[in-house]
Amino acid sequence: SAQDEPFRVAAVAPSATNDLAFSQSMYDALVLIQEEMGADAFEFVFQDGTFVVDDAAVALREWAASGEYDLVIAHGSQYGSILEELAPEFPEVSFAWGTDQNTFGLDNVYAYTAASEEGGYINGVIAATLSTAGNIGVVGPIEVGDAKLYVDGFVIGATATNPDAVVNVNYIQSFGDVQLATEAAQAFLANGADVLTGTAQMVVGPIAVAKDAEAGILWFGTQSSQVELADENGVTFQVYKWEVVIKDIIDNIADGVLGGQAYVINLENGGLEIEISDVRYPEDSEGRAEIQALVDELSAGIIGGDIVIFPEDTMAEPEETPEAES
Amino acid sequence: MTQTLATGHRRIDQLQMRGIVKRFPGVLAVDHVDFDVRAGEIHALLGENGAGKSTLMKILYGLYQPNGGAIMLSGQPVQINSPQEAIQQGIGMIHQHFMLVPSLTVAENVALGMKSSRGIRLDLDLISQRLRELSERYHLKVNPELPVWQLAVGEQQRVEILRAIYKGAALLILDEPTAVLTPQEVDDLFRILQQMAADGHALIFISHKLHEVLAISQRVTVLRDGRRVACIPTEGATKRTLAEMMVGRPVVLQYERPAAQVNEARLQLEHVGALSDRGDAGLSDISLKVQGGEIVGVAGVSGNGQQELAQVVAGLRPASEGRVLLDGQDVTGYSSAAIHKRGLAYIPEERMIDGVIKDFTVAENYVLHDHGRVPFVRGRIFMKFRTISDSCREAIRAYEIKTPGTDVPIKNLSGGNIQKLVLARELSRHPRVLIAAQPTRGVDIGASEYIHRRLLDERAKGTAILLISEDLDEIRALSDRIAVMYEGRIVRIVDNETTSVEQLGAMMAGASLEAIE
Amino acid sequence: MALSQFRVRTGRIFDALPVGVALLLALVVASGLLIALQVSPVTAYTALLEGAVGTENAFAETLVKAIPIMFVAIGICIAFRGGVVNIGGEGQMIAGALAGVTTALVLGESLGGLVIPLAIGAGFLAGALYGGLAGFLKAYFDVNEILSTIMLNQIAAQMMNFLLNGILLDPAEAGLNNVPKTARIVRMAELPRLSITLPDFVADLFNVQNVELFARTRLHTGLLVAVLLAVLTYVLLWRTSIGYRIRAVGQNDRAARYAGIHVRRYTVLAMFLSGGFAGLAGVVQVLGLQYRLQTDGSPTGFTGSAGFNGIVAALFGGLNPLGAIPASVFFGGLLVGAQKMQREVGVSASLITAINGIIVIFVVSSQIFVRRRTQRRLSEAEQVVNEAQPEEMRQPI
Amino acid sequence: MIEQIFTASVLASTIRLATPYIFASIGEAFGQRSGVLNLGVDGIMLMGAFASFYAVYTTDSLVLGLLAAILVGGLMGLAMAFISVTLKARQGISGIGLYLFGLGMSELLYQELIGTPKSVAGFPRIYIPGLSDIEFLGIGEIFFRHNLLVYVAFALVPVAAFVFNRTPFGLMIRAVGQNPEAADAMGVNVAKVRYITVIVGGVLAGIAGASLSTALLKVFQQNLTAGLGFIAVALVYFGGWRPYGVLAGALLFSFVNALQLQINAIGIDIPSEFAVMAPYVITIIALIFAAKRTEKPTALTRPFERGG
Ligand SMILES: Nc1ncnc2c1ncn2[C@@H]1O[C@H](COP(=O)(O)OP(=O)(O)OP(=O)(O)O)[C@@H](O)[C@H]1O
Ligand SMILES: Nc1ncnc2c1ncn2[C@@H]1O[C@H](COP(=O)(O)OP(=O)(O)OP(=O)(O)O)[C@@H](O)[C@H]1O
Ligand SMILES: [Mg+2]
Ligand SMILES: [Mg+2]
Repeated sequence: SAQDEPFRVAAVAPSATNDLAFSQSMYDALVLIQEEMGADAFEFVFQDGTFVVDDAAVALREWAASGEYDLVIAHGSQYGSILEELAPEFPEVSFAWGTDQNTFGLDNVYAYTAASEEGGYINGVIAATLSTAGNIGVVGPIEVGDAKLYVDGFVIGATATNPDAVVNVNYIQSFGDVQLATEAAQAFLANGADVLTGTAQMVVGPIAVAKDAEAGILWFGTQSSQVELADENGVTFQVYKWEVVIKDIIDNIADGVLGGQAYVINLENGGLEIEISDVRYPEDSEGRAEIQALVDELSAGIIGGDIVIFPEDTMAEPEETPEAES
Repeated sequence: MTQTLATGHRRIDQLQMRGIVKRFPGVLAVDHVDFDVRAGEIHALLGENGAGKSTLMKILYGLYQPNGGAIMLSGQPVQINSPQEAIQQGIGMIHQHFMLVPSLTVAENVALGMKSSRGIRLDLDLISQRLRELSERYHLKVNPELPVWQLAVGEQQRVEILRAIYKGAALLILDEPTAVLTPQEVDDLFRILQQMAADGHALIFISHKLHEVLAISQRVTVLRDGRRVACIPTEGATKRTLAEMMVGRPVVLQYERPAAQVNEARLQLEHVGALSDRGDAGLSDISLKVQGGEIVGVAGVSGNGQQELAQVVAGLRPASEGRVLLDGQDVTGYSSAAIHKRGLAYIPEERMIDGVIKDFTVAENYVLHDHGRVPFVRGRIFMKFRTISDSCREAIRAYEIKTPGTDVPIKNLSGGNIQKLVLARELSRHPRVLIAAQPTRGVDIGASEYIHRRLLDERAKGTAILLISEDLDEIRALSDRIAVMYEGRIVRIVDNETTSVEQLGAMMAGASLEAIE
Repeated sequence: MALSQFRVRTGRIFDALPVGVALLLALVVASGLLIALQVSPVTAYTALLEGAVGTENAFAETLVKAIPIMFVAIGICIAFRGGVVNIGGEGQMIAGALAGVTTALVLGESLGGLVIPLAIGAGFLAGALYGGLAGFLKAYFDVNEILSTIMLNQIAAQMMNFLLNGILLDPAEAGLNNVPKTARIVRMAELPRLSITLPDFVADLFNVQNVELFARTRLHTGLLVAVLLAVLTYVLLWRTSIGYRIRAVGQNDRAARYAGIHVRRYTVLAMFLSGGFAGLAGVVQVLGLQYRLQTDGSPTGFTGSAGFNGIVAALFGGLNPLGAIPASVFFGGLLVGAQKMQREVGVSASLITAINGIIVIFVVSSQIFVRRRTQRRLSEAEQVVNEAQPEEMRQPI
Repeated sequence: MIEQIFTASVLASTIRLATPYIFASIGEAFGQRSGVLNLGVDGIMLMGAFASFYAVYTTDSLVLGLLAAILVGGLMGLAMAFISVTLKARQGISGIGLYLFGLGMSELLYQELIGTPKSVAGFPRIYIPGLSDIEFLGIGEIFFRHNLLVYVAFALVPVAAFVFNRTPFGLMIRAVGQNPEAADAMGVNVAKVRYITVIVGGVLAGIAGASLSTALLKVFQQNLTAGLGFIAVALVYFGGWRPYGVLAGALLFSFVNALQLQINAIGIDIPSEFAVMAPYVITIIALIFAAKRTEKPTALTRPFERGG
């Protein structure tokens, strides 16, 4: 596309753009970029609620075929196999998908993922520090993707901080079942937990449980900021900043590089941020200072490599090589 | 001037129906019919199956809307859009095909649609109370607490009648109320009806039994093919004149039965017992032998085990004890299919439920048993519909069945014609043993006569026939020997010739043998 | 008789007028929503139409979407005609897909082309057994099939997640804990894509040379299989003794028993076949389209609700396999077009769902007028009074 | 170990989990006993859930919240009645259509009117004085420390049973569901009865939704019910159309669910897929061995039409 033409992006995502979670994180990123670049320089269409894998295929194919889009994003690792089939058919179109690091060895496919375990680790450490009962409950969807990374990181962080801490995880096998998530959280409380965390759309349930409980239960979040919902009970939130990746991709495409690169958003590249609840810890309250210090220290440790969350053998750290494994 | 009846209803001095027309897809069921009945009168409605009797009455009761004509109650033109409105007008109806809810008890069926004396709480105990009194008074034995599905057809008929009496309408329509009653019960019913007439009720009485019509009615209206062919005072009318008006041709009412040419024993029951749907002993210690070439009639008040007996023999109800032998071979516990294959044909009592599939076409119903057998299938799988409808058309012609075609769902045929098809189907298999349960219930003279002749022909061919009927006249007319059933047992097997109606009636009522001798 | 039946049935199926009117009314109502959201109904509906049939590819996608719905719908016809309400299409699809993909993965190229029939057979069998289970529980243990099939759907979904996370997980994905999926099946196991070369005389009409329809689309030969099976199923139900028995049991089990039909066995058979067709829907999705089994953890992630839409399509088709064909295509178009509409005018997926609901309600409500018309038509043609009566089954839904 | 699993809190959780099922299933039972199968329960629940949530969120009035659910539920019930009784449409599809509409519409309204997930104070727990302190077997915790709607749900069961079995209207419902022709012939207005039961069913489904969004979860989100309404329909069959049977089904299903959550909560390691599967499997198995005392409405899904 010529210079004066706006940069056009088309994206498809599984859940709703207001899920306070996975899909919203990408939607917010695109909105933010549009604000920065201006509506005349950056346009995007966004198809949400496309959890039926095959429906995404229709959208992606149409966008690719139309030739109107500089970048087509498949936001959801379940869409990978579609791109694997589709991308070779449209070598002139640039695709991006996540969360994964697999570009299928195609040079018109970007892959992106989040090192969610980093924020998970930090949340875990703070959780273990603040938990007086030494009992923590984790509500997860299905045991995959960034959800698993976050949960694993969280458990490691918590147990590293307090080896006697009880950290129980419940994957309720659903991204959407709020009632089940709620009762799962209730069950944790009933068994003495005083700190909760979780990931995916259905965490709104557990958050409400935390707020509703007599004893002040702490909540740690991920994927996007949940301050509004969790207010008093929220402590820290790992926030995804996909714009970091998308911007870089935009530059690459401007330079004619259509893909072949795998990105990881992490604390180091600013793709992941730890937000501290300014409801629970207002600006310049000394409580905040402590937490801030802790966050900074841990972040430094992780970035500097002093803290290795997953020892090599368990899982390969994603490296930014154009040739990801396929 | 209108006055109120003993039942509190406003009396209906006169009902007039003028030029009523009712069309159904493919049929002109009622064709400009005039009909009227006065307070204190019992007006009989006669006609062959499909003549339009029920349809005319359903129009009066608000179930069907006429395509033409007018209805006047006590001189006032009325529009009856629903049974509700009919009931409000003081019209009641006993339906040919019972209008009872099987899962509800008798009392609940009566309570249905009525106000409760206790407001939002049901007053079933009171209703049961009152029902008991009524059944005492009118000798109509029913247990108000029993769910209707547990009742035999005859009992259900009694419930319908009791309910009608209970609700005591000013104008009461009785559509073939006597079809399943015993002689005694019929007498009781007639006493009730005359009582009601005397009280100023107007009564419409439909029956295929001419002697009943002659006995109870003051006037007779005869329908044929939806048209009114006569409206005459009962005085002076005879069975023959009425029959010929109905059928439109001379009919035989008495046929001679040549002496039986019996051959080997084809159906034997040895101490057979079976559970009823209620779970109690529906049959106990039944021993019976039917030889080829004879008709053994099974008489009894309905609900005394006749249905169970038929089902056990037909393999539709497991025998709890004893043996059933077909041509000397033990077939106890065989599936109905297996038994059928061995040459047993069965004309079931509840033809609409057991005998046919309402929404299947006439042709499809005709091959209910043989749909999987040559010549109706190719390669055991593919049905040859041309062959099927050909042989079905054959039967329709041979048995004079009234139907728009072989493609019509059988539910559109009138009762008599459905029964004829069932008969045709069962006889077409040249059975060695035939069980005929209530073969002419609700069937008009023409058809009954026809069916009876066919049964006698079968007998002459040497088929063993077990005739189960609550119509004593029928039993008397056809049977060589008569087995009387009471409470699941065979009271006695007697010779038709040497036994009187009184004796039979007494045995049916459970009187001990001594009492009879 | 079968002929006249056929005439009348098709007459009813393609009695399009009331349906068309209903469709229009539905769209009018829905445009209220659109306007409320400051979206021009015209643009929106144009997009809907384009998305469904606007281009060669769009129509291809409509058909692709229709294929699994069609398979399920055919099966539903058998079940409902047999008096069994099968809500278990979702679960049976999953069972079929699991068995099919496993077969394809295990066999690989070892048996050459045989892999396709074997995988499809496995898919059918798995679905049939899973559906037959519900039928068996109904016939011999009196367990209501609506309950059991709803429950079995959930169970199948969990089974799928368990297997996809475990033994069926793509080895290449091991340890990456991405959304679980199986390895890709071998090319040899893929159903061939379907393209139609216009016969010359047609081509000449539009004076074009040897155009090949659907050449670069995802349309696959599963469509042919579905249509063929629809016809065979029609024959099964209305031309064979097996179909006769299934319908007899569905209409009146007491009379069926009197006729010597093994009521229970045919109840099981109806569910068995019905499940088998749903199983086919599942395995064909894998072999023809996705080339691997994967989901987002929800059953719909894989089935796309074809298990439910199949029920609606079957009922729209008058519980007649031949009617199921146009009905399924209609639904495929609706769903695919709606997606396009979402992209074009940027409304959210939820609006689309709501509009689909409105359309379903209006179209199903129009059936009464279809029936009235058929009745009128038939009162004239006397020898087929039968179809005049509204279908009355032991358990239509 | 065992006493770790069968705790009072598990039973309390059972009661909470069962609440929406009871509302929805009893409501569905009303419709079905009169012969109308409504597969749209889930959609009605979603609309009710949103309506009451929005009312409470904007006005902070629980009364208005409840009324909103009742109104919306009733209206959707009315729609279902009109479609299936007056227009005699296939009940199965009509229900599915209603479901789709509710699913989409509730989410749409939520996006337009609220945006991102919010939570409300909602119905507070009511500690029944005295009873709630009973320590014995944890009875106090299990039964007497719930919010209002939980109590209402359980009170609803005997009421429904009374209506079905002891009132003239209940008699009409049963008759209409068993043999509409006979009921009609006895002067019962079949359509009217079915309208009433289906609307009642809608209202109760609406309240079921409210019990989720404003009493138990206190949040709203797209597809909040996650298919709960379909299980509710299944439970009607489990209960053989009898209120107490439905209650038993809801409690069994919820108990097994609470149990598997507890097992996870105390860190016993079994594949969570199987844990989640458990309630469904158990429910089927239970029905295999359960004594089948059903009140099956034989005219279920059959539109009523007079012969002529
Ligand atoms: N609901 C209906 N739809 C179509 N045709 C009908 C319907 N009811 C009755 N008919 C037809 O109308 C004609 C009159 O039927 P009707 O039941 O009134 O006869 P009937 O005199 O009562 O016969 P029977 O003595 O057997 O009761 C018959 O040809 C029957 O097939
Ligand atoms: N409701 C019933 N009333 C009377 N007899 C029954 C009834 N149910 C079953 N039977 C008897 O039990 C036998 C078995 O019932 P049925 O034929 O319906 O089962 P089936 O389909 O034959 O099952 P199977 O495959 O085990 O033979 C029947 O042949 C019949 O004789
Ligand atoms: Mg009649
Ligand atoms: Mg058998």
